[in-house]
Amino acid sequence: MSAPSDEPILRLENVSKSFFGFYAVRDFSLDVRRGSIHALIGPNGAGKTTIFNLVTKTLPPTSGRISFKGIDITKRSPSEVARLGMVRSFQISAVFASLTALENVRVALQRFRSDGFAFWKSADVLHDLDERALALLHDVGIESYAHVRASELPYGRRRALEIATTLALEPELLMLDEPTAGMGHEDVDRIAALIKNVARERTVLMVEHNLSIVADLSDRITVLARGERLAEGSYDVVSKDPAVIEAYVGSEHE
Amino acid sequence: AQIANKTVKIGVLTDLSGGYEQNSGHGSVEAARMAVEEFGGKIGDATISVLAGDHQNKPDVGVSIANRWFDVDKVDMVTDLVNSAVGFAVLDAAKAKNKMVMLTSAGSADFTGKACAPDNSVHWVYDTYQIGRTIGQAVPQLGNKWFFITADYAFGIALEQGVTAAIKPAGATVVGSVRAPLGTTDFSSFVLQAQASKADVVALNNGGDDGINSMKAVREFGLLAGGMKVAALGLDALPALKSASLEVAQGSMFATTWYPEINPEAQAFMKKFIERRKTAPGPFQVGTYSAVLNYLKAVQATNSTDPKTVIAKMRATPVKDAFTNNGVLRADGRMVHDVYLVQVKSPQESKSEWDMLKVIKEMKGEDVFRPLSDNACPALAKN
Amino acid sequence: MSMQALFGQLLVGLINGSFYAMLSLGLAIIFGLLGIVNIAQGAFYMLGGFVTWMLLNYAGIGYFWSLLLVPIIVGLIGAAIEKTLLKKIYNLDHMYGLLLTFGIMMFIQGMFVHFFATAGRPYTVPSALTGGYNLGFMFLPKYRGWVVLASLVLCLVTWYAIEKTSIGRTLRAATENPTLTRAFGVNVPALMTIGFGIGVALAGAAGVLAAPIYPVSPLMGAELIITVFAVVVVGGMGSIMGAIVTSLMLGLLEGLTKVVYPQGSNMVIFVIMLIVLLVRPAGLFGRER
Amino acid sequence: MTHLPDTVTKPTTSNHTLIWYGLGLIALLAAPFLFYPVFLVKLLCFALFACAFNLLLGSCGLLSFGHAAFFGAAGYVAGHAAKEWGLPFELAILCGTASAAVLGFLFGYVSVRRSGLQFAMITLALAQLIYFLAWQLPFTHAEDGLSAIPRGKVLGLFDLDNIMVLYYTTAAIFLFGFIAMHRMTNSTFGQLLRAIRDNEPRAISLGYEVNRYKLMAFVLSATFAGLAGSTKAIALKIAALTDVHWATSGSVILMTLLGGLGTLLGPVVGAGVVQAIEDHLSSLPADFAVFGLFRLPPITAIIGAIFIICILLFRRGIVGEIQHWLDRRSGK
Amino acid sequence: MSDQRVLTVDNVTGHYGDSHILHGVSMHVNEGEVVTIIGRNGAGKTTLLRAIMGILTKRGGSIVVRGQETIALPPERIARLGIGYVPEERGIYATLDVTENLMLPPRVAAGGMSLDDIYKLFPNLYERRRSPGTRLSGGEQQMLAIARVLRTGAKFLLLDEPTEGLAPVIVQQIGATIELMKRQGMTLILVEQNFRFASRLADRHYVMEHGQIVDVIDRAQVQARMDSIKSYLGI
Ligand SMILES: Nc1ncnc2c1ncn2[C@@H]1O[C@H](COP(=O)(O)OP(=O)(O)OP(=O)(O)O)[C@@H](O)[C@H]1O
Ligand SMILES: Nc1ncnc2c1ncn2[C@@H]1O[C@H](COP(=O)(O)OP(=O)(O)OP(=O)(O)O)[C@@H](O)[C@H]1O
Ligand SMILES: [Mg+2]
Ligand SMILES: [Mg+2]
Repeated sequence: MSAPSDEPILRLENVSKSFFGFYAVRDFSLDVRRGSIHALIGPNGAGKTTIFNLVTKTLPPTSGRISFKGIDITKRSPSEVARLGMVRSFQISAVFASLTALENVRVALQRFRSDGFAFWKSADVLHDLDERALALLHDVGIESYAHVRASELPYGRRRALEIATTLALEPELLMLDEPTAGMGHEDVDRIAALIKNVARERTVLMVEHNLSIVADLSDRITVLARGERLAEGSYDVVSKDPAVIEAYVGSEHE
Repeated sequence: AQIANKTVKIGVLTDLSGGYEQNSGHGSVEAARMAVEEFGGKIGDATISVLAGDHQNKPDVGVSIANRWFDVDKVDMVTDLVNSAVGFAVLDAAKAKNKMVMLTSAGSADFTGKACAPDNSVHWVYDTYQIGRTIGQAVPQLGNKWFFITADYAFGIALEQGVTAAIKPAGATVVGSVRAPLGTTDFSSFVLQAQASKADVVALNNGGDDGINSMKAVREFGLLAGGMKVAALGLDALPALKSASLEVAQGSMFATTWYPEINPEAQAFMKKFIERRKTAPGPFQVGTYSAVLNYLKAVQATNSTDPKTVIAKMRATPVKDAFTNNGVLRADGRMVHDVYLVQVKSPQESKSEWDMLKVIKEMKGEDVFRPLSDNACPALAKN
Repeated sequence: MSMQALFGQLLVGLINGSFYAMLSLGLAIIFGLLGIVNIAQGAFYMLGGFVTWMLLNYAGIGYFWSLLLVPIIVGLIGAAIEKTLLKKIYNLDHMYGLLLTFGIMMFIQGMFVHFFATAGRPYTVPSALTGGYNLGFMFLPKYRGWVVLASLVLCLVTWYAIEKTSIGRTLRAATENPTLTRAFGVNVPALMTIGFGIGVALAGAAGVLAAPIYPVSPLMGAELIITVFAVVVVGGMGSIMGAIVTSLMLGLLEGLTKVVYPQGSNMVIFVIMLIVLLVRPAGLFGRER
Repeated sequence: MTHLPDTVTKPTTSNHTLIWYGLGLIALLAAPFLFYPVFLVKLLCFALFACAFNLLLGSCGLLSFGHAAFFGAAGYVAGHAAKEWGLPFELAILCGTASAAVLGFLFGYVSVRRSGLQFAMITLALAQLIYFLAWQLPFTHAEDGLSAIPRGKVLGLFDLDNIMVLYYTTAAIFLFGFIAMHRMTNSTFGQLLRAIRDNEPRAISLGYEVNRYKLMAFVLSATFAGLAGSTKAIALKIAALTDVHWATSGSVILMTLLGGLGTLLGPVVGAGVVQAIEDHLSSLPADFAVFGLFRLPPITAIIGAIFIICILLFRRGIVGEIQHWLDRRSGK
Repeated sequence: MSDQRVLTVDNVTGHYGDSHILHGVSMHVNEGEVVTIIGRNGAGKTTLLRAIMGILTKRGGSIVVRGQETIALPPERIARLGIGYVPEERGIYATLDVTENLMLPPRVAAGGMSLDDIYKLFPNLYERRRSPGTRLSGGEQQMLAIARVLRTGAKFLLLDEPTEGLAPVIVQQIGATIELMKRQGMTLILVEQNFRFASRLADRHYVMEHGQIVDVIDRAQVQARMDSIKSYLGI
C-alpha cells in the first residue's frame, strides 16, 4: 500500500456548503490519492475546517457528492464514516479530559470489541488492551504520561495523545486539522516526525498554517480561498503561484 | 380494660404547609387540643397528648408518619387526614395495626364504601355521596337550563351528579358542562362559555380556591348583571368566604355540615377558636374537635383505647356538641348528622365580621347520607 | 361555536396571555441574560401580590401607588438576594442556579405560609377600573382590559430597553464570559444585580395586576412557575420578544383548549414545548448557539 | 455540563471505596435494630431512586427533570398488578420495572439527542404528560391514588407484612440495584459513557453511535427508577399522584445534590437526610416550639433553607465534601 | 521619567487555586514602547497578562498603571484606565454576532477607530458581520478579537499570541497593523511564540521562565544574543 495507487481514496465532486446563504465552500472538487500526504492550505475562513466537517459528515453538504474508497458517503452518519476507516483530529484539541492517557487510547481500541453495550461486564477486561495502548503512546512519545489524566497534560502532549487515539483505530485516511497549532517548537518537530512516520502506511489529509511543515511533509497541496480551489500541486509549484502568494503566503515568506 | 401505658395519644395528621392548610391544618390541631383541654388533659390517671403531623399532601410521608406514630410513639388515634389519598393509605395502616382513625377532613365516600373498616375508623364530617345528595335534595329549581363548571375530581363530579339528579325530575336540562382541571386559576373562558350557552343557571361545582376564583370571574364578567343565576355549590368554610369577600360571594349557595349558629356550644367554640387562631373555624376543624371530644368521652367511659371497644361505645352514644345536635355513629363508620343548605349573605345583611350565612334548608342526616341498605361496605356484609 | 363566542374566547385568551407575558418576560430576562433558571420567579410574583395587599392594609396605600411602588420594592428584594446568594453561583453550571432558586422559592413560600397561613386574601378592584364594556360579542370587564394594556406597555418598554439599547447585549456577554467582560471595563456585578432586579420587578408588577383578580395567597405562584418557564423555553431561551409572543399565543391556545378539551387545558403548553424542542431546539425565536 | 463539581469528573478514589462498602453493608444489616424499620424501607426506596437518577447524571451528564414519571408509573403498574390482577410480589415488581423500562425507552428515544436544559425540559414535558394521564386514566384513581396494595409473600414463603421480612427484602432489592448500577458505571459500557460525556464529538469521530449509548444509559436509569417505584408502591402499599408530580423529580435532584453528585453513596445519604426531615420534623407534639418561642416553620421552608445553604457552602454535597476532605488528607 | 511609565510591575506573585505560578515578576513598559514577553509553553506569560488585567484573582505585589496602583482594583476599573486586552483564547462571544462583538467593549478613551474603519481594515469581518461570533473560522475570530480593542480607544494594549493559527498573509497584515499602532503612539505588550514576528516589532524582550523574568534583551542586542534566545525558546 505504500506506493500511491491511482484510484483516489477520497473524492469530492462539486461540493458546496452554504450557511444561511453564505457559501463557505463552493463547487469544490478534490481527489486525495491513496498513500499520499495531502495538505489543504488557505487563508483564514477559506473553508478548510468546513471541508473537514463535510468529509467527516459532521455537516451535511448543501450539494455535491463525496465518496470514500469508492463508496458514496454523502448521506452517511459521522460514526459510520469513522467505522469505514476515516478518523479525524480536531482543530481545538479533543481528548477525553477525565480519562487517563491510557484510557483515552483504550476508548478507541474498544471499538474493535463487541462489548460496548455490556453494562454488566467489568471494565477490568479492558486491561487486555493496555499493551497495544501503551505501544501507541510510545509511538507518539508520551508513554510516561500513561496514567496522567488528559486534562492535566501539557498542551503539546495533549495533541500527541489525540493523534495516538486516532491511530489506534488504524484509519486508512487520517484527517488532521492544524496538528501543530499552539505548540512550542520542540513539539512541532516531534509531531512532524510522527506524521511522517505514520503516513508510511496510510493516507493523510491535513490542514496546516505552518508552511515549513507543509513544505516538509506534503506530497500534494491544495490551496483554498473563499471556499474555492485556488491552486493545486507540489509545494514548489504552489508556492510560486502568484495568486497563492497574494492570497496566502504573502510577500515576505522566504 | 386498661388504658395502655397510662397515656392516650392523638395524632392530628394534616396539611400544615399546602393548600388545605386553611380548612384543616393548624386549625385542626388547635381544635383537637381544645377538645383535650376540656378533659383537663387527663382521663383518670392517664395523660392525653396531641401530636401534629404535616403530611405535605404526600401519601408516602403521611403513611410513614402514621406508621411511626402507631409503632414507636404508640399513638392510639389519628384524625383529620385531609387529602383522600393520604386518608386511604393511613386507614389501611391503621387496620393492619388495629389502631383507630377518625376522618374529619377527607371526603371520599369510599371510606365507608369499598375501603370501609368499621372496627377501626369513623367518618365524621362529610362525604361526596352526601354532598351530591344534599345538593340534590335542596337545590331550588332556579331555572330550566343549567350550565355546569365542574372541578375535574371526585368532589366536583359528585356535586355535578347531585345537581343533575335534583333538577332532571322537574324537567330542567343541562345545556353544557365543562370539567376544569383542579387548581385552575383563570375561569374566564369557562364563564364565557356559560354565558354563550344562554343557560338560566350556572352551577359552580368546585370548592376551595377554585370556588373563589370561579365566583370572582362570574361577577367580573357580569353574568349576574345579565340575569343569570349562579349556584356556587362547593364554597365551604367561613375563612374561604372571607378570602372571597362577601361582595363577591354574596348570594351563592352551598351545602355545609356546620355553621356557627346551630347551637350555643358552637358559638362558644367559635369564640374561643377565634381568640386563639384569629380566624373562624371551618366545618373540618369543628369536626375534628367534635371527633376528638367524643372519642375521649368513649375512652373515658370504657377505660380503653381499643378501637373496637371505643367505637362500640361511640355507636351507643348520640353526638351532641358544637358540631351537631343529633349525630349518630352508624355501623359502617359513618357519623350521620343534619346538614344544611346555606346562602351567603350580602354585605348589607352581614352584621358582624363572621356573620355570613343564612340557612335555606335543613336536612336530616338519614335523607342525605348513603343508607346502610345500599350495602356499600363489604366488611360489614361479612360480619 | 359561534363566531361571536370565538371572538370572546380569543379575547380572554389574549388577556391571559398578557399575564403570562409579564411573568415570562421577567424569567426570560433573568434566564437569557443572566443564565439563571429562576424558579423563584413564582415566589416573587406572590411577593408582589402580598406587598400590594400589605400596603393597602397596613399603610393605606392604594392600587395605583402600589403599581409604582411594589415593583420597586420587589425588585430591591430581588437585587438583595442576587447580591448575597446568586452571585456566588454565576460561574457554575445552570443546574446550580435552578436548584438555588428552587430553594429560595421553597423558603420564601414556606415562610409566608408560616406567618400568613394559606388562606387567600381579597383585594378589591380599584373603583376607577370597576365595571366593563359591552363589546357586543362579550362583556369585557374594565379591569381585564387594563391588565392587557398595562402589561403590553410594560413588556414593550422592557423589550425596547433591552433589545434596542446596549444593555441586552452587554448582559448577554456578561453572562457568557463575565471575567473577560469585566476586563473590557464593564461593571459586571452591578449589571447582573440590575438585570436580576428588573426581571424580578416584572414579576412583582404581575403580582400587583393579579391581586384584584385572584386571591392573594402564599401559594399563588407555586404551580404557575412551571407553565411560565415552559413558555420561555418555547419562545426561545434568551429571546425577549419570543417570551412575549409565545405568551400571547399560549393564552390563545389555552383558551381554545378550554373550549375543546377543558381537562387538558393546563397540559397544552407541555405538548407544545415538547414539539417545539424536538423540531426547533432553540425555541421559536431563539438563536442557535 | 462544564462546571460540574470535580467529584463528577473524577473517578472515585478506590482506596476508600472498599471501606465504604464494608461499612455500608454492616449499616444496612444492623439498621432496623437502630432505626424504625418502616422509615428505613421508605428511605431505601428513595435512595434507590436517587441512585438511578444519579446514574444518568453522573455517567452521561444528562439532568433529567422527569424521573418521577418512571418512579410513579412503575408504582402504579406494580400496584395495579398486585391489587387487581393478584400477581405475586415478584411479578408485580417485575411488571412495574418493565413498564418503566418501556417508558424509559420512549422518553429516551425522543430526548437523548438533546442535552443540557433542553434535555431537562423535554423530560419534564414528557413527565407532565404522564402526570396528566395519571389524573385521567381510570386505573390510577386520580386524586385518591391506589392504596391498600397487598404486599404478598416473598417467594411465596415469607409474609411481607412482617416488618423485618419487608425490610430485608427491600434491602436486598436496594443492594441489588445499587451494586448493579455500580457495576454498570465501571463496566466496559460505563467506560464508553464516560468518554461520551467528556467529549461527544470526539466519540462520534471515533465511530461510536453516541445516541445509542445514551439511550441505553437512559433506559437503564429509568429501569432502576422503576424498580425503586415498584418496590415503594408495594412496600408502602400506595401509589399516588405525588409520585409522578414534577416536585418529586425536583426532590430527587435535591437528594442527589445534597448527598454529593456523582459520588457512590451520595444519593443514599441525601435521600436519608431529606426523608428524615420530611418525616421527622413534620411530626411533632402539637405544642412544640423552638426554645419555647417559635413554631417550627413548615417543612418546605426548612428544606428550602437547607437547599440554599447546601449550594452555597457544601457544593460537593455531604459525601462529596467528606471524600474531598479524605482525599486532601491522604494527598498532602 | 515616571510620567512616561505606562506600566510598572513590581514583584508580582500569582496563584491559580493552590498552584503558585508567578514568583515575583518585575518589569515595566514606557509610553509608546512595544515590549514582548517570550518563553516556553507554560512559563506563565498568559498568567502575567491576566494578573495585569486583574482577572487573576489571587495576585500580590504591585502593579502601577499610569501612576495608579491597581493591585486592589477590580478588572473593570483597571480596564477603564485605558487598557485593551486580546486574550489567548480569543474570547469571542457566541451569543453576540460579529458587530455586537465589536460594539461590546465600552470606549475607555477618546480616539478609537470607528466601525467603518475597522471593517475597512478587516474586510473578512464585514462579510460575516451578522454571523454569531463563534461561527467564524479560527483565524477570523482572532482578527475579531484584535479589531474589538481597536474601537475602544485604549492606548495601551495587551496582546496574547495574536498570530496563532493565522495564515501568513494575515500575520503580515497584523504585523503591519501593530506597526501602524506603534507609529500612532500606542503602547503594546505582546506575548508571542513566533519570535521572528515579534523581533521585528519589539523594542525590548522579556524572557520568562517558571514564572519569573529571567532575562531582558533590548532590540539592539537581539542579533548578538540569538543563541541564548534560541535556547530560551528551545528552537
Ligand atoms: N456553522 C457555521 N455557521 C455559519 N458560518 C460558518 C459556520 N462554520 C463556518 N462558517 C464560516 O465559513 C467560513 C469557513 O470557515 P472554516 O472554519 O472552514 O475556515 P478555515 O479555512 O478552517 O479557517 P481557519 O484557518 O481560520 O481555521 C468562515 O467564514 C466561517 O465564518
Ligand atoms: N486556569 C488554570 N488553573 C490552574 N493552572 C493553570 C491555569 N491556567 C494555566 N495554568 C498553569 O499555569 C502555568 C502557566 O500558564 P500560562 O498559561 O501562563 O503559560 P504561558 O506561558 O502563557 O504558556 P503558553 O505559551 O502555552 O500559552 C502552566 O503550568 C499552566 O499549566
Ligand atoms: Mg479551521
Ligand atoms: Mg499563554
